[in-house]
Amino acid sequence: MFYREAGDFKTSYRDDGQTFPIRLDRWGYYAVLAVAFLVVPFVIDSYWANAVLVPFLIYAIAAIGLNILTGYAGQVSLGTGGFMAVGAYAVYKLMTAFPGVPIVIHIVLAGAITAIVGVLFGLPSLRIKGFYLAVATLAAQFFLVWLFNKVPWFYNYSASGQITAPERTILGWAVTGPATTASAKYLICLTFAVVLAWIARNLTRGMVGRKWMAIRDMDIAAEIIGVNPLTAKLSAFAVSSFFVGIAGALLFSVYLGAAEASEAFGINKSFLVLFMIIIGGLGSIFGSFAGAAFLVLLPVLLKNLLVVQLGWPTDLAAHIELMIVGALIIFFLIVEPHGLARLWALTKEKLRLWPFPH
Amino acid sequence: MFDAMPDRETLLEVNNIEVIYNHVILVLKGVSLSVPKGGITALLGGNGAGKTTTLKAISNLLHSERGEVTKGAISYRGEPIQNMDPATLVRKGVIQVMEGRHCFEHLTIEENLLTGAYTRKDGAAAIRQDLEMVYNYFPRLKERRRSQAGYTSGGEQQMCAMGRALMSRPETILLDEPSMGLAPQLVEQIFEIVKAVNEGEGVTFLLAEQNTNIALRYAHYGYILESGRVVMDGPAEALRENPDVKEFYLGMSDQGRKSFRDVRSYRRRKRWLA
Amino acid sequence: MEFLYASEVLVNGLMAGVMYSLVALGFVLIYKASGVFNYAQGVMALFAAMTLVGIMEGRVPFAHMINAAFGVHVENFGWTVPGLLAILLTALVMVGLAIAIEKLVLKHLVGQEPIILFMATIGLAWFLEGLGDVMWGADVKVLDVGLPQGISETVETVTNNWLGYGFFIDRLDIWAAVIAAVLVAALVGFSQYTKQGRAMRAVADDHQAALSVGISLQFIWIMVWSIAGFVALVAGIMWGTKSGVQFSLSLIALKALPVLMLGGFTSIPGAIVGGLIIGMGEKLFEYFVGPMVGGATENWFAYVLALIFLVFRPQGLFGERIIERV
Amino acid sequence: MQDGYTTPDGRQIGPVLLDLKNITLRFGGVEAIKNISFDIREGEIRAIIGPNGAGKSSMLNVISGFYVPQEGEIWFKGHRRGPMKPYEVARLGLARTFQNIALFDGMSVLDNIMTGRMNMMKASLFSQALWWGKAEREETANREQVEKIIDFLEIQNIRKTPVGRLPYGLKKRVELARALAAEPRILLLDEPMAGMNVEEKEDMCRFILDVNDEFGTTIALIEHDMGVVMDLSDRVVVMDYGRKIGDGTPDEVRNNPEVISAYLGVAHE
Amino acid sequence: DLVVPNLSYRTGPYGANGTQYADGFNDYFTLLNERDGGIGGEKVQTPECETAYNTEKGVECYESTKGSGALVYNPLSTGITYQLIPKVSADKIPLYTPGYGRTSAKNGKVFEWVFNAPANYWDGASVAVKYLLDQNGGDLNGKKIALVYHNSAYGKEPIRTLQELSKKHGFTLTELPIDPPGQEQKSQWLQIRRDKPDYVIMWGWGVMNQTAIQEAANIRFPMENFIGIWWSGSEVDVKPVGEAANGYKALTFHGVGMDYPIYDDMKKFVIEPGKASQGGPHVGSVLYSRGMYAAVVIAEAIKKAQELSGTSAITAAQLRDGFEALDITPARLAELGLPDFGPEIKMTCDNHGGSGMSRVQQWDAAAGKWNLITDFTEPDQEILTPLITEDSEAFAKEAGITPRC
Ligand SMILES: Nc1ncnc2c1ncn2[C@@H]1O[C@H](COP(=O)(O)OP(=O)(O)OP(=O)(O)O)[C@@H](O)[C@H]1O
Ligand SMILES: Nc1ncnc2c1ncn2[C@@H]1O[C@H](COP(=O)(O)OP(=O)(O)OP(=O)(O)O)[C@@H](O)[C@H]1O
Ligand SMILES: [Mg+2]
Ligand SMILES: [Mg+2]
Repeated sequence: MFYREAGDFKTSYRDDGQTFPIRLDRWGYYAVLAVAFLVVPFVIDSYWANAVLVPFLIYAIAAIGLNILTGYAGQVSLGTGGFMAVGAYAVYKLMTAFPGVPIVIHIVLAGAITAIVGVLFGLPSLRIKGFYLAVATLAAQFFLVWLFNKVPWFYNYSASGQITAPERTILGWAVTGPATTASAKYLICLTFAVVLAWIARNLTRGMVGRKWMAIRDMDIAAEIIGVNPLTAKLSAFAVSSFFVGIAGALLFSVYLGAAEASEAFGINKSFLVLFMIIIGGLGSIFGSFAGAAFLVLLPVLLKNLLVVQLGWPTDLAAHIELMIVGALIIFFLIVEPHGLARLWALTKEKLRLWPFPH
Repeated sequence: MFDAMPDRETLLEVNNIEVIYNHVILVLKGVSLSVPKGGITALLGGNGAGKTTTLKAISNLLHSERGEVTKGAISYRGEPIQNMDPATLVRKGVIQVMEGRHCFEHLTIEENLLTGAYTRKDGAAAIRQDLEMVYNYFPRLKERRRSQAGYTSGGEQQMCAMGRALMSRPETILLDEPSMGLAPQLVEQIFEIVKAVNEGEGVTFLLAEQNTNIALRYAHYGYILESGRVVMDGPAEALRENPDVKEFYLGMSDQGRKSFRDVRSYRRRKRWLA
Repeated sequence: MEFLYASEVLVNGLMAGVMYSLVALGFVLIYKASGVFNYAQGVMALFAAMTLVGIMEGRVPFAHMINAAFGVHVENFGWTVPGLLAILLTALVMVGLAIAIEKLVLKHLVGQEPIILFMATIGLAWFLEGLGDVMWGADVKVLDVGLPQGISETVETVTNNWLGYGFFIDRLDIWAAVIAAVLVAALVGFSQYTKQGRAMRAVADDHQAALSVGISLQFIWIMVWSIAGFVALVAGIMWGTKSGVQFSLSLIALKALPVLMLGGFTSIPGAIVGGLIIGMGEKLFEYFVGPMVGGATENWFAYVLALIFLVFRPQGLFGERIIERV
Repeated sequence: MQDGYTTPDGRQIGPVLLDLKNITLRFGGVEAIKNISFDIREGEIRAIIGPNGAGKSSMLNVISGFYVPQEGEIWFKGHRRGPMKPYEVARLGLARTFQNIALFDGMSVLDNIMTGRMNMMKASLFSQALWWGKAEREETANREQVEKIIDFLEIQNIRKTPVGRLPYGLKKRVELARALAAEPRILLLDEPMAGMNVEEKEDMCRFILDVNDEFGTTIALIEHDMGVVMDLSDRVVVMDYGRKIGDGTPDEVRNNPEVISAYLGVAHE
Repeated sequence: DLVVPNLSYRTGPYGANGTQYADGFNDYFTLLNERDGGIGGEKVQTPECETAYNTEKGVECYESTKGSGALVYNPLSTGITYQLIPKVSADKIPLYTPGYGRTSAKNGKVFEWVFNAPANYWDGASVAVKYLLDQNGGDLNGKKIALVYHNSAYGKEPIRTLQELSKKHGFTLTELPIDPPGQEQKSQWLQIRRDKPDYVIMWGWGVMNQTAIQEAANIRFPMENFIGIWWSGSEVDVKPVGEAANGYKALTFHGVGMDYPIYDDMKKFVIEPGKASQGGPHVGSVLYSRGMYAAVVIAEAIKKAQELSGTSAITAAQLRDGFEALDITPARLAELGLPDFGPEIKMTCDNHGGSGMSRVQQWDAAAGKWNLITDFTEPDQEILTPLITEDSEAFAKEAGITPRC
């Protein structure tokens, strides 16, 4: 019995409500954090930062955001790309309009602006449900992208409509712009990811989270026992969009450095983030990370395997990569429809019983 | 009035099966039972005892719930049926009426009934005739034949589910909690129909019931299931007289039926479950 | 005159709508039968069209892979197959695909939540996209099964005589309208009045219950996916003729979604009516309002239009009422 | 009767709490409830019985605001209740269980019951996000209340189990717990004992009686088990095809010929 | 070895176009390796990396290849170019974007590491208008021109220039955006049918080109009056339309077809030995030629850098010097086996964009080939220079760059 829950007693309800009620989990978590903050920044190079870790962290934030809306509150959204665009353009406008204000504040504000937009587009959810809602959120996706493309004010009237992030620093360290080091990029994303994950965890274990889940599991019953669907759904849209907006802001300012609405925040982005939460596990914050890691890493791994190791032509490799990713998605769904998070939980459940099968 | 019919041929045989859900939750821990042809066999037991699971194991509906039979054998007319898909089983004459009705919400009552005849190949006329038969048994359904099943009341849905099963001209019906949520008159009526169908059409029944009282009145033989094990079985007559069954399943004590108002002053505890 | 221009736009909008409907129909079928929102429908259309071209031109499937692996040079078998026969063969391939999908994917996902199935179809879309490219190459293919294209002179002359202004209508669009009408009539008849159609709707409502009455999910799904594959082939032919067979063909799914939403996911006639409304609405909006706001409004306007309808009828125009009871 | 009455076993029943006047409810062409009036008194156990499809559940849905009747008035504590959303009704102190269990399958038993207390928890989103101050205090305080209910209903051992996995009987119990957690003035129970065996029914009866007794909660219940209805309830309304065909004490109802023919079948014991 | 990564795309919505370009790019370096043993004795490697025209994959490709001593990048995507501009200036690697990317990168004072000779989008817009001026005896007053464009950063590039030009020459400009991918263009073409513009200019890519040409044919818009930018002028755009595309025109900044001496060597050293990229199905096509041309310019810049630095194993920084000293004269082109293939390219520290010359080609459907119908034409620098200065200075200010040279 490697993994023990027995003997880990709680003496107060407060302890019992902790994020990691089991001591073993808690220590594991602290260890991961310590490595992430204290070791990785010193060993990271720009490939790992730019191709793997920074996108992973940013997508994890977006995935948590979408998971709050879809996984916790049950409102399927395909508008994530559009909301990320709101975050990106908001941070761009703020950065260029108020160069003196710290970038972190801009990023948080960008999240807040996205939250407002999210609430607006969340209004139809009061009437429209299920896949109808999912498709309806595409209206947000297409409209927002169109808007950022069409109104020159958003891109400061630049000739091509591209936005480019100027250099901004935190405590003298560049975190946006060309001079940013790999570890600075990584650290700012990591900090946001950790803080936001913690906030998401708090929200989902408390009363708002319960209201969201109640709406998700059975909206009519929830309303009858006292959940106001208006505030529950809209708060989910607001919080979710806040997260997604921050992810969009980071994606543009820290990761890409330049962006164009229809290219960087197209419908594919919406699908990508949705994949992440489904592969990772709906209604699970750990799952959001797992899903993001899976979908960021998998193509990189496959590419390295097929092109670099096996030396296949890139086009063939790219087509086969599509096939493999598609097949793997299906495979994972068959093995465990509830995602990597559930797979992990089942493994723990088995470990607890180990070596006995039942 | 009924005897246990031990001399009848055994139609369905469940031999020491184990069922596991989700690879970890062990629900049935070795259940064996046999269902004689033309009889009504009752499967009794408390909540979560495993009645539904047993029925689903027989009709092979476990897969879609991520459950599987890991041990033991099930045979119908001596032929193993574990790996048969439900459709084949229906064609062989075994049909299940699921717990919680499961009508097709968006189909009308009549369409629901017609789907019951899906596996039949004996022509539209025969099917129409059976439709009339079902409407005879359940006149209420005839009134509501054009309504979408999703909008009918619980009792109507239960009738619809029963009727749908009858439409397949089955040999054996696995009936899961037919009385749940039905008005007393209807419960009585449904069991009368079970009896009528059993006697009139010779259909064999295996029914899972919570309402021990009525089940034992209509069944010939009974199995009592607790926590995934058969704890007692015997002819219905005998079970009804058994003091334990009387106390725990029929709610009677030596002084006859107790008032539910008095429950606060006593508490039953099952002996065999300690 | 302005009125005539506007009516021309309107008529062309209706025609464009029919083209969207052809894609939407496939979605509806599968949704009706399995409650699955088949995201792969667009890619299926692409795959079908690619296969059709491949067969017609006698291309060697997987040629690129074979060449890369064995260092040989195979491209063509050197024969060509006439259009009708090729369509038949492609339909068979689509049936094969349906069987494979059922055996390898759907069967293992019985009883899962809709969103999981939806995801699976996205995985399928990726897979098929890759497979299509590997099998037939990623180049732009010209598809010509003999459908006419270009302005219909008859319509132009007739309207010119009547109204003094010759309307533009694409002959391909006229064909699309006729084909769509036939398809819809056939599909409605099938799902409403046949035993298999009823079974298909039963499966959509409740997988378990359908199993319990002896409906073979396998069979129903293979049947429905085959029909949907055929509908995809039709859509692929129309769109492929219009703008070549290439990756972008799969993206027409995105144009079909607002149509679906407006018509109702479960209604076959809804797919047509939805298509007409969307096509007409987006074209008129682009024509009248587009120039004022900078144009390219069609994509989002289609969705917004559908959204407006949905607010009043959350299940779409013809969708089944969502049963809400406790 | 304006000020209540005393039951045979000596409980004091108070004034009218909820008064339904001439309720009519139609679905399209179907009249599910036809001009029905009855009242529920403070502290009373009121049963609603009737054949399937009589409109009992619909009546409960009208009371909890989910269905809006086309005609009729609802008076609560002497005030006429205007059109209200279901969640506003819940805030007045009505809690209920459902005929087809409506638990939140993806959540644990504990979380399900905690949702019952949502109207007592008012911490802001911000405070909840940081899990600090009011949010944390409230959570702990309410958790204690919920634990009392868990003890009361004897479901300690399944606290952390996701409800989806529970057997039917326990689900019903959890649903009751969720309703109780709201500390309602009126508790509406839709077939709380369907699908239970005798022992479980006895447990359920015990809970209902205890709630009624200890917290003075008014209870309205729909039930098909006549034994339970006759033993437990103070007054019974009988419905048939949307009409009211009887209203009175269990004894009165039991001997009402119309009720017998429409519902009971044979005179019950 | 010299490493010139090939960030290509052979999948996704523009895969059909990207494939041909990448083949041409690869084949020229293969030719150099096979025939000359590389450049200055150093073999050239072109590790390929699939971007699918997706910016994030582009970044990944950039990061994964830059460590291996990459000398220059040519991603064939305006979106990826914008991503890479800040990155290459931090990593000090040249970015070569012939005919695409950021127009104002022509200003080498601000964009130290970016080169876009021989021509950029604004040059293209100007040359197109110049051509129309020529057609109309130097007067476009009162004419109507419609711009049909890909609704993206790429498609929007020429708008400013065309607006300036319309002011100068007195034509009216209608802008008709088309959302990518662009298979549905009914309303735009009905609008054209109603407004009857004299000319239509197109800025398209991928399926949009071909659909537009088809729709133009459908409404019987005269093909001679329909001119595409160079990205709207390849075989894949016209062939699917068939006969009806006959007469369609497009800009180009290089020659097409296989009537150049270089193809003798190409056949001998690359195609016949089976070394052609993908087996050489696209040799000689427009996009193939363009990919090859990009490779030619890069190879010449490498050669120049080797000369300047006196070493054959040059660094990326030295290559930049090579670009800035590059001068591909007509004589040199002829020497390379590509007589009159492209305009003269002369770059300096402040001019990273060359002369901006391009020419017009016309599709002959019956013969199935493009014919060059004008000479290289100079764009209207009078209009363009201030625009470029303005845009690049705005960028310099935003990004805090102090202009050099
Ligand atoms: N899909 C499932 N996954 C996990 N556990 C399950 C599943 N279905 C049933 N169980 C468990 O199996 C046990 C037996 O359930 P079953 O439904 O067979 O009982 P039952 O005797 O029919 O009870 P009831 O009278 O309440 O219907 C229960 O403890 C239940 O929690
Ligand atoms: N939302 C609805 N739409 C249409 N008809 C409805 C709706 N809800 C209920 N009905 C109809 O109203 C009638 C009364 O239904 P209700 O559920 O209230 O019956 P009930 O008395 O609770 O029966 P049971 O004991 O079977 O639960 C039924 O005929 C039902 O079909
Ligand atoms: Mg059961
Ligand atoms: Mg009811």
